Amino acid sequence: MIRDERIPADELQRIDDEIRSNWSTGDAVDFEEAIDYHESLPQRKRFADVLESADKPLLQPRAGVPRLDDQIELLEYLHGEGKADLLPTTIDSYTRDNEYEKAQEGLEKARDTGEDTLNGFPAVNHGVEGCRELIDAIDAPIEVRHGTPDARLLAAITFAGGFQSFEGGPISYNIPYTKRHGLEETIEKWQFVDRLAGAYTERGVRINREPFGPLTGTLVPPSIAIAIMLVEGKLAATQGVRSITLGYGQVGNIVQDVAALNALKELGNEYLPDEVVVTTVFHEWMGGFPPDEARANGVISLGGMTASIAQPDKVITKSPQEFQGVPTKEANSAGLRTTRQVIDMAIEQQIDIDGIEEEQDLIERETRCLMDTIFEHGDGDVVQGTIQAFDSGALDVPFAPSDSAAGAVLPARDDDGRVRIFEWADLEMDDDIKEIHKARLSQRADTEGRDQSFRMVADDVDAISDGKLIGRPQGGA
Amino acid sequence: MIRDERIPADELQRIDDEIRSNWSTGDAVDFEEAIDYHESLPQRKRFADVLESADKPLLQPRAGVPRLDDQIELLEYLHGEGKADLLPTTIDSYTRDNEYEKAQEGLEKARDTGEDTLNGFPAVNHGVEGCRELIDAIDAPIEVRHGTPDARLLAAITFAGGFQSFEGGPISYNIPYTKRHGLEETIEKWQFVDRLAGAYTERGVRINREPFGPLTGTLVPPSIAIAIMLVEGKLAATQGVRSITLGYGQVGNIVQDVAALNALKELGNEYLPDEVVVTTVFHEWMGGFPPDEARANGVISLGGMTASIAQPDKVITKSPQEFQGVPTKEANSAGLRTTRQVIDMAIEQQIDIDGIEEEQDLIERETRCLMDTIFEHGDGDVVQGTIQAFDSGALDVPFAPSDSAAGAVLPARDDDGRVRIFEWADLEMDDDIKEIHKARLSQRADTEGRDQSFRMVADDVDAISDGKLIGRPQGGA
Amino acid sequence: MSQTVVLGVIGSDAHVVGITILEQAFNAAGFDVINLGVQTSQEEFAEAALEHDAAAVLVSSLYGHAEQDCQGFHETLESTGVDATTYIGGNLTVGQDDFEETRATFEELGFDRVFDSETDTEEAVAALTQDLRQRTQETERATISS
Amino acid sequence: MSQTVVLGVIGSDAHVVGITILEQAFNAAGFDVINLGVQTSQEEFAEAALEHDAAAVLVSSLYGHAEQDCQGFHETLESTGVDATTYIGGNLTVGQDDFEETRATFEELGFDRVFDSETDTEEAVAALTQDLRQRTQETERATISS
Repeated sequence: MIRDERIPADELQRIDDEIRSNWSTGDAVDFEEAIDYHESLPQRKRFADVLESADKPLLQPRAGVPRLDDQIELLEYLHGEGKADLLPTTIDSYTRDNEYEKAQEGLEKARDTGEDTLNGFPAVNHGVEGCRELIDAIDAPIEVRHGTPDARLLAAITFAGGFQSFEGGPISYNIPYTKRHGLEETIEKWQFVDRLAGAYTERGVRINREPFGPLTGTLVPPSIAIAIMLVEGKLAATQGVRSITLGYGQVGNIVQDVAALNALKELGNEYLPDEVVVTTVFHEWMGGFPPDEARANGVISLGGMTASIAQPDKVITKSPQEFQGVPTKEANSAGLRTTRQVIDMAIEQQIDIDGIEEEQDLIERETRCLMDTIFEHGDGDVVQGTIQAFDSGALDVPFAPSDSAAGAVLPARDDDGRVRIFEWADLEMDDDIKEIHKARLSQRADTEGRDQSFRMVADDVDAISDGKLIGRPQGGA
Repeated sequence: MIRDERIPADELQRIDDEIRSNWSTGDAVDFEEAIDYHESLPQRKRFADVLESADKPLLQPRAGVPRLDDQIELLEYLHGEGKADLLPTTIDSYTRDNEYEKAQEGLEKARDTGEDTLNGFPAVNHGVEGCRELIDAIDAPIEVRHGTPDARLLAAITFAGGFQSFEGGPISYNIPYTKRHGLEETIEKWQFVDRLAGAYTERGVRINREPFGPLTGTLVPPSIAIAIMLVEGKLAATQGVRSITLGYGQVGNIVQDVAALNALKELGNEYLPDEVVVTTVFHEWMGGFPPDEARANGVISLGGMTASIAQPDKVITKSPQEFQGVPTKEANSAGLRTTRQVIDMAIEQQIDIDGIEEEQDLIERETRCLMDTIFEHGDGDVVQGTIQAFDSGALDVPFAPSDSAAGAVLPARDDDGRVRIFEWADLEMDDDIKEIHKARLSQRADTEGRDQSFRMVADDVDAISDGKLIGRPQGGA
Repeated sequence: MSQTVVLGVIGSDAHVVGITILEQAFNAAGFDVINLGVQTSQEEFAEAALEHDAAAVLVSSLYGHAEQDCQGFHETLESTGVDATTYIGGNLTVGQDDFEETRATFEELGFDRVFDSETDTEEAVAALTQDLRQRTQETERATISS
Repeated sequence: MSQTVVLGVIGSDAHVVGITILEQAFNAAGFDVINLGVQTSQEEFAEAALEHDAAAVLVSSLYGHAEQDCQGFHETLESTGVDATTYIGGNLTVGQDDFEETRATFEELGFDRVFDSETDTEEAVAALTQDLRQRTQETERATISS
């Protein structure tokens, strides 16, 4: 039975050998040689150090194209013109599905035709050498961002290739991304990824790990997101990871977002072992964007404003072209600079908003309920607890496509635009907290003169792309 | 000696006859017939009614082109695509200088070549009939915006032409705009404009008047701006104006901007007669913009955020192309929609920031000092008081080009980014208030490790266009 | 006649929000809803429709590859023995194509109605209510006249 | 030699911020500053420079019409009997022209130095300090060698 225990050295070695044989580029991975390479990197390319020593929020976009030279050019542009502090390399969908053969075909077609036949950078196919060319070319730290349930080979190659930060986790890259991967399966695979990061860490190369906070990106109640961050942070810490960036996706209500980021930081430090350096990342709005760049800039700016108050360690920016999919590099840079301008204008201002502490207290109480039920489900083991709690529905994520989560809990905004829970299903929560949510949603129903129903949920899902925060009835209050 | 007294009916008639003979289109003005025209306008084109009955901030851009058909097309675009609630017609520079002959040449050239040879709409040359074609074509209220020291003929023609709102005033369209026009001269001329608006008002056509709040647009301390708004509001009220919109230009510190808008509303209602309906307008940042549309969108969004908290009755929007001068209609619309998105997402949120009341109290105390000195300078007469107070320097505006103001007072931001007064010169102010400013600026000097000096002023003037709120030393804190 | 509706996202698409809302809407309107979730194959649709004697099969697709995923969909239903009203909705093609073209393409494939992603759930519920009523009437007429 | 500097905005330009800051900067650097303000004519510059025996005349222009406003400026100074170092700075042309072209244009007109609107006041002060020192030295050398 899988438990929250460190993978033994021999087992690590066995799995490493096995997964490296999955694709030809796996052969080139040599741990000792990789340590040497990492040690040769200058301070300014060391992800954990740069992130942890920053005195204001660092900005990072999303970006990935199939060809190495194009990826270098893209990242140079985002660094130079967009003034990104931290850079990403977003991996293509085939690699996320471990379909390296198809990724190879796409990469070769991209090389032949010059067209982007893949929606990201196939790092496994580029191999250790290709990754290092990228690391060498770019004068800033770079993170691997993907969405891969089984990211073991990707981790082995990109770590050896010089990347020092790796997004994802067994829940956050499973529940929102795929239907049929079991949680037990993804936990086992991510234990290896974390153990590998831990092995580098023990040799002085601190690989930063970043659980994916926004989850389904759709009105996720903060406490659910935070609980999952704490679980993934604990799992990573068990495997020896010492630099962990917990994530949170903007819901659009400033008080709730600031409170959530505060709670994330607070609980992260409380629940994770002392030897872990906990940082936080704030994702600008991950839900639907307005089909209009001007309005999208408003959404992005609200994110910048929130970041200037909460001051997370990192902000993942959006672009004004979010609605239409992958942005041009110019639009990607524009999103960075709009965010930067708002943060730089607002961050030196003392902006203390009433009610943040109260909301933070509520979020922390909710998160503790969820963490308690996880520990109880697993008799103290967080791995078993997570699996069982998802199984019973005591832990759940709204709008989860995965068969591993009930996906029965439904959120809706209250009259102030804060995300509350409308349908609890089997989610574990103290009754007095449920009463608070109910009262807040009831207040909204009164304002709108309608009953609480799934229509609020539906209206809220589309509200920001329609230009509002709260999905009020048409022609209503 | 000019005083704050209502222009008698016969004098109004005499001046009206005189100024209407200044240009051929003056003949077509017929007051009684104009009243009929205004009465024929539907509710949705009545500026004062639309503005005063709104339940959230209305948005209005700036826009003016020489040809009538182009102006109609432009305003239709801003109304349709930009979703502007209120529309502007910005007047060209020749008309502002009463050079109707030159404006005529420009207009004819524009008609011949299709090029915009004037920087605005020459309403005097278009005459009553041209104005009415515009009013008839556009399905929203339209305001005349200009910058004209002697706007008497412009008012006579545009009022008769169906416009129901008129920006400007004897101080706000003098001190920031021209060098040599005396205050006595502009006050006399604006008494006519206000009296004419008052005459319409008495017949049930409430012409809205809007003193220009941003003044020099460059770090104007809120109390100075508010005092001048109160003076101009009082002068207009004396002449019979009953719908007055007091203005304020964003300084970029949210607490100070919200406090200033609150104070403006509060003091407006206190200082102006009960029969006047006082509304407020917030101008998005009027200082230098970043030479980058993405960053400019950040500046605009901060304005939208501030407006969503302070909830003024109207917001004058900026465009992302502000840096390069007159924006395209698309950019103008984009500024409107970005502002709208931010306001609509934030306005339903309860955002109570600490310190707003304290700052508002300070602004109100400062404003009362200035109003007291104005009344004292004029032995109770606000016209004489204003002239003498500017003369003595007891009332002053920073960066004023006019010979009528000392322009000796200099502002600088404090450590929180609020605009304080660094050089008082002869500005009248209680010593304890001066001490507060001094202490706040001293705190900034400490943070930056440098002395208080004009360099802070210079650095602050450029700060927002350089991407920050406060002009800190390069490489400094 | 059965008022059971089978819902799902076809192909390898993982967009779950739309069908979650649809499930709630059809539930609220009194239908029995079988929600197959995301990444549902043609066979899974057909089997579920057969098993539950579904009156309608509602296919959602938001990732732009619907045309490819739906090739042979109606043949699969038929060969499984399913005769249900079929709808499809979502972002059915990549890019900003003309929706009337898209509608024609999917009607050609056999769908009774085609919706874009801006469609309100109410509209889909109303359409299905009407279509099923009409179908019932037609069936009744057919029965009478036969 | 006099260290008086005459400052002003030429033509019908009403941009006052730049010269207000310049006035403060030159004052702080120990110069005597005569600030003529905005909308200053060529003749007003010349008369003030003559009256105060100015070592330098600093012209500011931010509305793009500087070339037109400065035609004959140096002839005006000369005919008034002014022999001063002359600088011009600001947004001198409309649009995003090449600044080196702009510089050449205004040097052609007779200005000793030409600055764009991004120039720090410190730079202008430093330049003038250096130019005046050099000029003093040249004058002294000229006196000695004559």
